[in-house]
Amino acid sequence: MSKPKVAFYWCASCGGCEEAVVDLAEVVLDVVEAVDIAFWPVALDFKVSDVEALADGELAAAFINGAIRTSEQQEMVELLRRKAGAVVAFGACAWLGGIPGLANLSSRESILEFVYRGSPSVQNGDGGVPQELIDVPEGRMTLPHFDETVRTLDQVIDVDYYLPGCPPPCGLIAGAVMALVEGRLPEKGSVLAPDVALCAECSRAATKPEDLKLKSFKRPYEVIADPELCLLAQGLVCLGPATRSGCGAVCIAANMPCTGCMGPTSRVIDYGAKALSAIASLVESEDEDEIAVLAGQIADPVGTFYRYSLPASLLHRRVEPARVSEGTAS
Amino acid sequence: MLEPEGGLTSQPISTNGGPRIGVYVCHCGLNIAGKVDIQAVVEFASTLPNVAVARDYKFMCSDPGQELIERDLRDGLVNRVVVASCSPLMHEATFRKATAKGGTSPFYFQMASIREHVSWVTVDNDDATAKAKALVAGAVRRVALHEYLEPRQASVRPDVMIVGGGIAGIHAALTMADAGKHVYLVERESTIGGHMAKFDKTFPTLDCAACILTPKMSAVRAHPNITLWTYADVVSVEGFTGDFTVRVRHRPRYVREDLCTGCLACIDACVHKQAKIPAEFDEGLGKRKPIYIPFPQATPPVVVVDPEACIWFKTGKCPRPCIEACERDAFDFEQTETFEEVKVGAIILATGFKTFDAAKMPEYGYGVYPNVYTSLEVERLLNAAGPTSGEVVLRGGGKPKVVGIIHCVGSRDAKHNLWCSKVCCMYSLKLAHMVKERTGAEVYNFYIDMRTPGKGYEEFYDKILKEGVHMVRGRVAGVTDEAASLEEEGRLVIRAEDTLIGSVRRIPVDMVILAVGVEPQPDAQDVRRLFNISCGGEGFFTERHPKLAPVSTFTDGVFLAGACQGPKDIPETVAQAGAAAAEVLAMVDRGAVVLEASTAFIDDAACSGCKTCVGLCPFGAIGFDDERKKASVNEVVCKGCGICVGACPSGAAQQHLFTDAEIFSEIEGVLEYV
Amino acid sequence: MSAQRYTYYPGCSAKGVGRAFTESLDAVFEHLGTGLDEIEDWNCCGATAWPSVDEDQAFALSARNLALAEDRAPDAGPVDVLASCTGCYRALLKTEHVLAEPGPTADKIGGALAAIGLDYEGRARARHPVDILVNEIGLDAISAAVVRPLTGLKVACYYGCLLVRPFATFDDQYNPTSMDRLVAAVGAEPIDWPLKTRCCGGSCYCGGPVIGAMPEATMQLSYALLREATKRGADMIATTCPLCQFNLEGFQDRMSKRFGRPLDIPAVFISQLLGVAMGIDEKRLGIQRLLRWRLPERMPVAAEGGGHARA
Amino acid sequence: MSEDASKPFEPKIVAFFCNWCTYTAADLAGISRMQYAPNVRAIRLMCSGRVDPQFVLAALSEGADGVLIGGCHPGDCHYQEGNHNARRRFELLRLMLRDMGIEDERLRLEWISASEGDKVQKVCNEMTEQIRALGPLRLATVPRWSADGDHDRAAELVKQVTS
Repeated sequence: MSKPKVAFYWCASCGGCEEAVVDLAEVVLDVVEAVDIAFWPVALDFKVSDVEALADGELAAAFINGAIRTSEQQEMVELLRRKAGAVVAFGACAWLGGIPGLANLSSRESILEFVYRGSPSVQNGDGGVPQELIDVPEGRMTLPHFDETVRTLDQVIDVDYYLPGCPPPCGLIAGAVMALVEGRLPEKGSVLAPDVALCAECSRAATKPEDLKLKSFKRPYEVIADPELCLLAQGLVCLGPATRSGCGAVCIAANMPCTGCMGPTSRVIDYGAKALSAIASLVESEDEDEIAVLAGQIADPVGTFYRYSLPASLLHRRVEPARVSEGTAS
Repeated sequence: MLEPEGGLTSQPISTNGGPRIGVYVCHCGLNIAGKVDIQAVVEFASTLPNVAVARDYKFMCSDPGQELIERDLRDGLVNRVVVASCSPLMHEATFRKATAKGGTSPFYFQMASIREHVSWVTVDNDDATAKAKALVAGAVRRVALHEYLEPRQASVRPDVMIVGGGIAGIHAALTMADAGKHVYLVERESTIGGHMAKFDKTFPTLDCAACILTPKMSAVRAHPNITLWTYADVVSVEGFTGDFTVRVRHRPRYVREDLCTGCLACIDACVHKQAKIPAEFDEGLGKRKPIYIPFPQATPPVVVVDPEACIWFKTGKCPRPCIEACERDAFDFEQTETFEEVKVGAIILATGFKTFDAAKMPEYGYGVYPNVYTSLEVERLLNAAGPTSGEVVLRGGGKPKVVGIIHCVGSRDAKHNLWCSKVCCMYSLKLAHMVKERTGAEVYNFYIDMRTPGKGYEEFYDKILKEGVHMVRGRVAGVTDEAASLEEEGRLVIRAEDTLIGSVRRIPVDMVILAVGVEPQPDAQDVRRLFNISCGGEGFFTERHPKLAPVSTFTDGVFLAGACQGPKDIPETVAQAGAAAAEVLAMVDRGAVVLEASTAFIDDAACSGCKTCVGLCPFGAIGFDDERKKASVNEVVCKGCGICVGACPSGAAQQHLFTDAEIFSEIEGVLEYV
Repeated sequence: MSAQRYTYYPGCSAKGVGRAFTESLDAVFEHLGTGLDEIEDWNCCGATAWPSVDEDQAFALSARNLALAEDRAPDAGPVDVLASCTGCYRALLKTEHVLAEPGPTADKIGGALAAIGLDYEGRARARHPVDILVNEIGLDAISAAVVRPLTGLKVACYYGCLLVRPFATFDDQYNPTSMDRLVAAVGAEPIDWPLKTRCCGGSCYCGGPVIGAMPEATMQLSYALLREATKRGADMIATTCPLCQFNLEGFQDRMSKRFGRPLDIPAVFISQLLGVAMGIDEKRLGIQRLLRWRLPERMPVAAEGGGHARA
Repeated sequence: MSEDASKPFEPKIVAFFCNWCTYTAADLAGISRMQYAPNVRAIRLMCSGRVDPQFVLAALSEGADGVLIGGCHPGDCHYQEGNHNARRRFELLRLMLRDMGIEDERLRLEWISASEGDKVQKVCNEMTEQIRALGPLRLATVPRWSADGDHDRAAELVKQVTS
């Protein structure tokens, strides 16, 4: 019996997820032993045509990391969807939009403007911006379309499973792959991580007071955190209470607060809103003006609470001011 | 046009055979049907997911209306119910009962308020119909998710607390004590009796206030089922209906209540030979010593030492002949505040009222001209046990020959209090009669309207008219000592428009009586917070329903009696006190109360032990198990606010009847515009 | 002390028969380090008899004055328009209220203003100089400016019918005290009397000569005030309205005859009293225009000039 | 739920009213027959402290142009502190929404006591007019992929709860 075929692919991502696969170290050999890798652009020389040549559903699974921003990414994930029995959204970006999803705070135009013209480090003679189609003496050149909005993988294709994390912890990856190989899969749509928040596995949980109230919020660079005590109790915005466990609280072990890459539990539909609610509840004041001041100490609330999940949030992206012509109609 | 597509909750839901929802749209006569197109709402409802039956009826709250629901439930046509009618604050209990009678959980029910929130507040019929549909859609979507809940019960402690020892508190206390319940009656003054004890006569029968009140006061003191605490106040209230823990502070009177017999020998012995301190009970018209009893029939008849005035407390140097004089050795100058906690099943608030501060209307000269009095001062002047032994003697001496009584002082006045104080017309007539009787003076009453609804009241008015009391209909512009003629020289002049003869009159008088209105107690807001009830805009305590629950409050187990709820005369106050007592008796004798079902709960497996909820609970209902690292809600203590649920960062905390999913569904429903 | 200058609307009376009011206010405000700038091309305030003929026209007149005041201060933000005559003050306040309420009247008046190229934005608000003196410049600043305290002078402060009615913007409607506090601030003694806001009958004169429409009623009303002030030992009546001042001052001989009780009590503008206390030249205060002016013998003699009797 | 372009824009406002004060005040407005804009649809919660920021976002994402939260005045909360918690969340949520390009007027927190029926009327009218002036809230449409176009996470949550 032939080994199941799997594919790895990356979209709008940093490459960290690919590293995570490599980081499986010895386990990766077991994986390679167990499966046939049919497509893995970052490591193996396959072509798109190799994928196209596969029969529909021939891949046992496609592990796709990164968010979706371009037409090329969309085409590729649609192709992989057709070829794969199961699609696993691999990592925070594919599941929730991730860090690239924060681009949803800016418009497509302003991004192009800054990257190709405005950024202080750019030297771009005539201020040209990449074109999807351009005729040059050598012939016609094309680039993928750059979408208005960053989307999560499941906003583009049907997704069977999600592996959370930035990047997903090795243990979870190995567990997922082995489960796949051994055919003991959970219900479709499952997130392949414990469905309980991080405090459950945080070694500092016991040091959090039951009636914690904060008079100020601090950022990590502002304090030297006590390595034993709950970071929230030290005024640092640690999102562990809102974030799935399964990572082993490694950031907290390094004395850095959880920023939420493992995403929400299954009972939460908007990660940022819930995290915001929990943090706001800690504010120690009943005075309306003071509450506003304390709330204002949390720098960049969207970036803080939706660091990994803006495209998956209920609002998806920043609302652009209506153009005048639009504003009057409807 | 960008619009979110798809619904938050549009997947069909399957529980116990799938929800089959019955929607019942009420006409409420024309209250709803006059504005909302009932047929359109019914047709719309029948298109909503999971709706098995949609009906309308003239009055859903009537017996036949409720039977519609019960029958459909019993016939198995439906297993969940939505009634679109009035506010849930009005009839939720009614329809929950009907649902339960249909043989299922009363909580498989949701109400859409299409009267208070739609037909009564919307101008346009189409808008009203659209809004009604939206609210129905919200209710239908959410009721599909309702879970099976059993009504919870808690037992009721048999003891009762009454706060305030005026006639309302006294009557309620005696009623309940006679029924065998133990009553704690807490009064902050040193005696019970309240305002009524200050009056000489009561209208319209002119029977002596003391004659009818003091026997009841004595009965309170003597009753084995009543614990009377005077000079005491409530400092905290915890718990919930059926099981309140009330903390009471006893202020020191420096005399042991259990020893003092009320012989008053100490008062005679006091080094203060003359009574010099304005007596509060006499509205400052009489004087008292640093050791005093407010009035002879004070109950309990125990003297009080005023540390502000007592030389011992001020200087530490006094031979204290009072101690000497006391045969019972009742003095204890070392007394301090003490606190006591009692557990009771129900509380009646009978905290009464205060009168309007006449100095707020400088045009009437109170506090400027000595011969301008408030009605309460005149009550004391007229009282046989008062500072003048019932003689109407002016502050400057002498009896008045002409007296003017100004009605509505601080009442029916946009600058002060908008409401009618209800009792002033009648007591002004009573004062007119009594002043005339005692002094033979000419009496003028200046009124806006005469309000005499009540048994024997109009007849009393008629009698006073026949006695020759002058009635001038018009608002008084001012009271001045500016004399325009020889006749006015040295007297007070009341300037008023006489609207019946159409001219401005100047009437010189020797005495002005201001019929001050009835106001909430100055600390009504504090008391309200203490007992977790609400006040209306004017500051009186709010009853649960102005018609159907006039002595209940929005806080179960806390009831109202007397003028703390609004201006009332004595008969009404006593009737209301009886009603409050009856409500409490019903509750205590039933022995159990149904508790609100909407408590919070924590999904144990989902709880990460982050403790976010623990400190947020205002009632300490959330416990944390350090071993298991899990939080859990004590559902008996939980009051169902849902603060913890809103904060729980991982969605492990939820609230019965207000789960996230139910609310998301309702949001989606109300946005289903048509 | 305020460095700001104020926009001033005098109105016909405080420029005509009661010009001493404007003169003395001008002098006192200058002395306090501020000043009054008269609105150019102002017109009748529309009080007096006009409203009973056509109320909307009367509002339009006031509205034009308010709009002109706003034009003087093109920057956004409120513009205080000081109106000394209480008749004008009330007319302007009433117009403000009418224009603040959206409706046909406001539209009509807005249209009328637009026709002459003006616009009322709602920034101009009528204030009375007494309000400014007490609540902006402040009693401390006024006390500090006194060089000749009016010690021993008993003053009956007469607020008249309109200063706090129907709009009580800065003082109690039934028992106003601003003027009392002002005269106390310059060392005089305000007497307590009950007729602070009783009608002087001034309106009965309006639109006619002295023996106006209702001479009998007017005489009775004014007489009551003069009699009561005299009875209570006042040396002087202080007023804030040209009509009141004129009424109370002008007919004392006639009233003495009519009511058989001799009357002789000066009725002055409160600003004149303040000015005297500040040592401002009597001419600048328009003292010479008064029919009666007399400081009581018991008062300490002024350092320079200042004869005691001049009536 | 698409809008008819020929119709003038009518704001949709979802309100979360606490049972004890603001919902009662809305009842009082009804009893007093105070007419106000029909655009506000009230959802009754026991306490403003129950308002989860997710509710606000869900309402906006489901098509509301604004969200109103009504609770008891400070110090008057039936549950002592719920309204303070509402305030805390509201302040932070407002800052977050501001960064998301959503105007302050679209989220409003008002303390309305049981006796302030007139305030319900005033606030509902005011907010309707303010949002009418702002125009509709234009959120990005990014539905989750689904075969039937009708599938998302909240639906799943609901399913999970009821299964």
